[in-house]
Amino acid sequence: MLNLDFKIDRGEFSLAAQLELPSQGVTALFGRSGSGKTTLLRCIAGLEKTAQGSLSFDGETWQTERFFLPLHQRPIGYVFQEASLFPHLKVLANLTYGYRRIPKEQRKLQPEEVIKLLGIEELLGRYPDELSGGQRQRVAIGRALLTSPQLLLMDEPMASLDATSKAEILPFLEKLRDQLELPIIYVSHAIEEVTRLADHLVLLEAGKVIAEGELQDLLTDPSLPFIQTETASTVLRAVVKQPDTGDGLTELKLGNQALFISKTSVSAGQPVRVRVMARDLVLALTPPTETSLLNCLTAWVLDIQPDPNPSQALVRIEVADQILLARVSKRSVENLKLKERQLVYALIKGVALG
Amino acid sequence: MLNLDFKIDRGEFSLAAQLELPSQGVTALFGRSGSGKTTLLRCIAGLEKTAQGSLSFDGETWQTERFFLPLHQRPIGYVFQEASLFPHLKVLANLTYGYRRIPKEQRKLQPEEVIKLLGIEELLGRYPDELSGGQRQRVAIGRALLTSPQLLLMDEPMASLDATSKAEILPFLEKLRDQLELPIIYVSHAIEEVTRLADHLVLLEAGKVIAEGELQDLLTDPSLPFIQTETASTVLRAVVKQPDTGDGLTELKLGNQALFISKTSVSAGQPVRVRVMARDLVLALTPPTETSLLNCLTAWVLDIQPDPNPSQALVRIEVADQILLARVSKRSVENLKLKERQLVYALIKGVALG
Amino acid sequence: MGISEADLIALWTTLKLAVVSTLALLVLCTPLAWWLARTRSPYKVVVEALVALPLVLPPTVMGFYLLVLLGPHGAVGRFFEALGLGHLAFTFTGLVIGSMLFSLPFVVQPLQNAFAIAGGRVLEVAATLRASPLDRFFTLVLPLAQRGFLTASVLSFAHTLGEFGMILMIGGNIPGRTQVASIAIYNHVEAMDYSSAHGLSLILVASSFILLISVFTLNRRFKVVNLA
Amino acid sequence: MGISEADLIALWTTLKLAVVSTLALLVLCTPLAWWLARTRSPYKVVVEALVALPLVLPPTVMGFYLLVLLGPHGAVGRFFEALGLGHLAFTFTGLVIGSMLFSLPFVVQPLQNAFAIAGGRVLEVAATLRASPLDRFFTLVLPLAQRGFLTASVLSFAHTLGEFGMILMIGGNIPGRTQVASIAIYNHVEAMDYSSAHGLSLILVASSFILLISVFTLNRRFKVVNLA
Amino acid sequence: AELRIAVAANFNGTMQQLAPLFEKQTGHKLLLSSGSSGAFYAQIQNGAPFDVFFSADSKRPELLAEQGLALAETVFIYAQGIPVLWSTNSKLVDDQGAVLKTNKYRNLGIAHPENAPYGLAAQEVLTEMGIWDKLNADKKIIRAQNIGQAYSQAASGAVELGFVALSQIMHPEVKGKGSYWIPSAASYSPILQKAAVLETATDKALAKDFLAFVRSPEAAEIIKSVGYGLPNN
Ligand SMILES: Nc1ncnc2c1ncn2[C@@H]1O[C@H](COP(=O)(O)OP(=O)(O)OP(=O)(O)O)[C@@H](O)[C@H]1O
Ligand SMILES: Nc1ncnc2c1ncn2[C@@H]1O[C@H](COP(=O)(O)OP(=O)(O)OP(=O)(O)O)[C@@H](O)[C@H]1O
Ligand code: MOO
Ligand SMILES: [Mg+2]
Ligand SMILES: [Mg+2]
Repeated sequence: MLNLDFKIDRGEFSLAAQLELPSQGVTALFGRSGSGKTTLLRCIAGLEKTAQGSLSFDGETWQTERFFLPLHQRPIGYVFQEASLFPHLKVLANLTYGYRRIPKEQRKLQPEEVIKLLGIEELLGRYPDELSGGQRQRVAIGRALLTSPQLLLMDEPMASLDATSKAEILPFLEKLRDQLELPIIYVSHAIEEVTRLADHLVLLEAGKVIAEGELQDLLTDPSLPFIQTETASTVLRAVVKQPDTGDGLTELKLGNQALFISKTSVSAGQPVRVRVMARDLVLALTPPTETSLLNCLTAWVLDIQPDPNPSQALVRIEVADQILLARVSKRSVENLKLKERQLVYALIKGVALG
Repeated sequence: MLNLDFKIDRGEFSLAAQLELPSQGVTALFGRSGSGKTTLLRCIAGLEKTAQGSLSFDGETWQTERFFLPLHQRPIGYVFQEASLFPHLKVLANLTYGYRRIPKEQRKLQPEEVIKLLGIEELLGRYPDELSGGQRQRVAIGRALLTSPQLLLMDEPMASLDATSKAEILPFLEKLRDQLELPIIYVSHAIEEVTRLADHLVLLEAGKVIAEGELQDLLTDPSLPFIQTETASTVLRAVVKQPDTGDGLTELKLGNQALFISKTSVSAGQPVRVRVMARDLVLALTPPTETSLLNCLTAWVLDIQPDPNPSQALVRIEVADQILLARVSKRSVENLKLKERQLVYALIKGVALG
Repeated sequence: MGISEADLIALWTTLKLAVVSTLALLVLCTPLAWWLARTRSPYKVVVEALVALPLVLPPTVMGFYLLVLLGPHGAVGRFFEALGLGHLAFTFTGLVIGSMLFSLPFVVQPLQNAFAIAGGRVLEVAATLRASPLDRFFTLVLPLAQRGFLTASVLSFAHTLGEFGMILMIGGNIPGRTQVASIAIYNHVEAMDYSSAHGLSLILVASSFILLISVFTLNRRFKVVNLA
Repeated sequence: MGISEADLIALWTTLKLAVVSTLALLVLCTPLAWWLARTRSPYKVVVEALVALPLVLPPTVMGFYLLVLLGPHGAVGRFFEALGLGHLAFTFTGLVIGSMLFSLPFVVQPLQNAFAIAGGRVLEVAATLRASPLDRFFTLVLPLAQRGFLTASVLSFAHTLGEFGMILMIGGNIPGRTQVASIAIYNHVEAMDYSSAHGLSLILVASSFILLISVFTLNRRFKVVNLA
Repeated sequence: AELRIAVAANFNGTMQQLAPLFEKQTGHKLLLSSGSSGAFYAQIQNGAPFDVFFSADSKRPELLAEQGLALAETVFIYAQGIPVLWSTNSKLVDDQGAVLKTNKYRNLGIAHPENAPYGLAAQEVLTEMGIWDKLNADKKIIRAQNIGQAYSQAASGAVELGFVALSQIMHPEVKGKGSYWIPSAASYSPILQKAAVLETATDKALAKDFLAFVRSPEAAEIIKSVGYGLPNN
């Protein structure tokens, strides 16, 4: 459990955050530019000298009115919004700076694996000013990971990374989260990253926490802005039924319905999360035939929410006690005469999950 | 027309690019981290002192073996990968630094409108080190725009911006592109930004141009990596038939078929581009009924490409002489017995276009 | 005994000398320091070493060599005589030249360090914003190198105030022309007029102290720019 | 006439003095400069001004005041006598103290400037990487402030080589103990033994030149870090 | 007119007493520059704008005359320096100088023998007493650049015993303080301070007038009263 209560007053901007965050899984800090995400993360690390407040992590007190655990004694890893490499050290020395400073028995990650994962083998002998933007950021991520932290703070670590690099690093972070049970606090405005990684979400606006809770709940909460965005989506919890059905598909169990995804490397019985974007859902009154739509779930309409786009509507439906969002055109709502409590078929392209 | 031919040798990395880029619309430089995007952009600006080669823009020579037009005389605007604001100047002075250096009659943009658009009214009196990451980047964008450049070079200008800020700035860039006929060279690894903005695409890999051409052609080229990514998509050119059909939808004409999108503020007869993600396409052998799928286009299967995901396949289909990609599961390919030259119905959720 | 009129004149000459040579040094050393901060020439180290050299000779000895150079038999002195300006030994101009030579490293080195840092990316940005090299220099390099200029000015100014051996040698201690406060104090000490010596020292130290405090206080009011 | 054995001893004493006082200054001024670079105390400007003050008095006069202070009647002298160490006038230790006082600003100011820049973000990063404040200082601040240290060392070293008036006064020109090269050269000039003066000057200048070139060349081999 | 005079530092105080008298008598103005004789010598060789040179020794004016930079016929002894052994401690120096042979002092200050005549005289006195080599071996000798500095060091008390000029301890501020001993004139070569009109003098007649004034009984009286000797020449 991470208990924090911070106040900062900078005149035009003031931050006030009181939070109890789970000390496992990924907590995403989400909010617009200037909403105070970086500031809050810095408070947790102990970097904001002017912050008033208190902080404890897993029962250990890090900060109170009178006490302040020095930064370098906090078992954190921090990836800064700007890479901020040490300009006078080569990449390898940058990577191992923190690694060399922790006791051998605490080193859960080794330089070799991190270097390989980040694809920076060829850069080890270079100075930071001889790197591209994305290369610098990968080194900064590696540097923080190599301190084998007990709490990882990441401030938009992927912002300057291409899709391929992201796709390589994200699973690694998931692995850290799950296998090392490393809690991560993750600042991002890429909702895909958030929905993929985060379990818990904190929504900031102008220095205030306007919502906080389970990712699933917040994503589908009609009073929050998430459902209003183009990327509105939900996360479903399911269990693996058959890892490989022969043609590369994996069969999941959602309540008593089947769901096919293409995810591999899972084992039977394993709980998984699948992300469904609101716009990837098709609603039908009768189960269609002869289409490439693999998944057809039975669902009930919960309610119909307005959409920022006047031609659209957001239909909240319930499948196996979980909420899904479907963005459909108003014309379709009319055509299908959708209304609350009605039975519908939710058609999801298998490939849209992941 | 922007003619360039550059060579740089840095030992481990060398760049060789010979390109003829259109001097209108947006050209995206795309490639993995470290592929040389920033380097190429710096060559065009005249920032790479070691670059051998030549450059001319709209018939004006900027660089040859013997000649080098000094940077400050090139009518460019450059948004750097890192915001790089002047640390000793407040935001307003940063914004107007370039503005004050161009003749009055060349000032096509005014500080007020740019400030308003970027939402930085409240920051004008601050120093750069009192800004958040995204705020700094917005100021950097404004600063470059305010030189009213004839060529805008942008190096991942949106990387640290949240979706809302992006959604505000992108239409403005589109307006600049179209109304001021300002050519833009845009580095990005966010494919959505590229597909939305770019007309022309240059694909870099390890310092070499591996493909170059119209966005549409490259996105669907089976020999290029685009179709292999999760976000594989195509761009369709269509013409507006009826801007508002009454319920907020716009009817487009694609060849002789109709396509409904929710885009507003277009006028009849206007050519528009719609982006269709491969995974948003559903293929059917018979037109479905009673679903929320508004668009059903008649199409022919061109060929079936392998997908990086073994459970999936990429089906290239042709609609009104344009190519569309559909990502479907192999199981569906089998179920539907898809093969080349076959007639299919391409179902697109209206909301997936934009 | 207090402060005589001659002492006041010496103070005034000192002030003039310190101001003139510091300003002249700042102007002349700025391009030199800029060059040193940017160049990759192999001669850079030679120039860097040369700049520091005037320091290693005792001021009087340096003064002696300068005297020979600037005097009627020296190359520089003959050159100026040929111009009809007279040789430079025992003139205020000669003093300025001597002081400048002697404070050269105190100006070049801090400026060079400041320039080495105040360059880089922001200059590139400014170039893309239509700023010519000179424009960039004045609007970016100078303000960003501000602390370097402050240090250079303070060191050069203070050093000139106290400089003595060289000034005595090439100046000749001529009242009202080349007699400066440091020499006047020295003379008082030699003449065992300790009260005058103390008095003049006090004036020099106190006024320098006030001046330095003002300069440093003023400097605090500027934005502290941390480039790291 | 060439170089006598006494001259060589004087050269050796000079070298020792310059090295010892430069090293001592670097050690002592590092915390002071660090404090000055970081503090927001209102006394900062006072300390800054005080640091520069030793420069404004003529060396001989400064030397005289120091002599009084370090001698048997002075506060410092009495203190050391009470410790049974004897007063410090005319000892090598006294010389070192005098030289240090006189080169103080040349060390503090460049270091302060370097520290002002070598701080900020990278220190925060290092703290999150488990580096203690001292660790950060040695692994980041020192290497990043490298040019500041170079400048401080060069200025202090060269200035001590040439320093003269103060050394003469508090050193007493005792051959083998406090007679340094600058005084020896000066004596040769005064004694009209110009050839010895030229010879010794040449040795001093040439060896300093070689030393400086080596130092600057060595410095070039380090990574030039541009923090902007 | 204005007469520019370079005067050896040790005589500067005396000159400041003489100057107003001359100025009052003739209406001319004197511009006094004080400094070390060695520096003046080098400066005069390099075109220093002085009319008259009062050196602390005899060698330099004579050399200048030989080189044609001073008027040979004007070279004359204007004062004879008298070295004294002095201490600020009123009990230390006895009237025989016997203290020099004891171990009662830690150091002994002198002017530099090679370039200050007072220093040479001190060396001669000590050699005559047979203790020069021993004092050097013991590193007890503190060498000042010139007699002025020798005095400063002794006056500060850091130098316990010092050979200074009689003229210095006759100074009104100092007179009667401490203890001193005047060595016999036979034990050292006389310190003859010579002056000369320089070749570069703009008004040689005026310069000569001034030298004549310095020779006048009135001036001689003052010179003697401040602690110099005056041989008949
Ligand atoms: N040193 C400072 N002085 C004054 N205001 C500051 C300072 N640093 C940040 N701010 C302001 O505090 C607010 C919060 O900043 P913060 O960096 O936490 O935002 P953020 O949510 O991380 O934004 P972004 O996504 O753009 O990085 C912003 O409005 C910013 O302008
Ligand atoms: N100063 C330099 N010295 C040596 N190599 C360099 C230097 N600057 C960049 N490089 C290398 O050149 C290659 C191209 O760099 P560039 O910055 O153009 O990449 P990029 O495509 O912009 O990458 P990113 O998306 O990460 O910003 C990289 O491999 C980088 O390591
Ligand atoms: O010139 Mo001096 O006055 O004692 O040597
Ligand atoms: Mg931030
Ligand atoms: Mg780049």
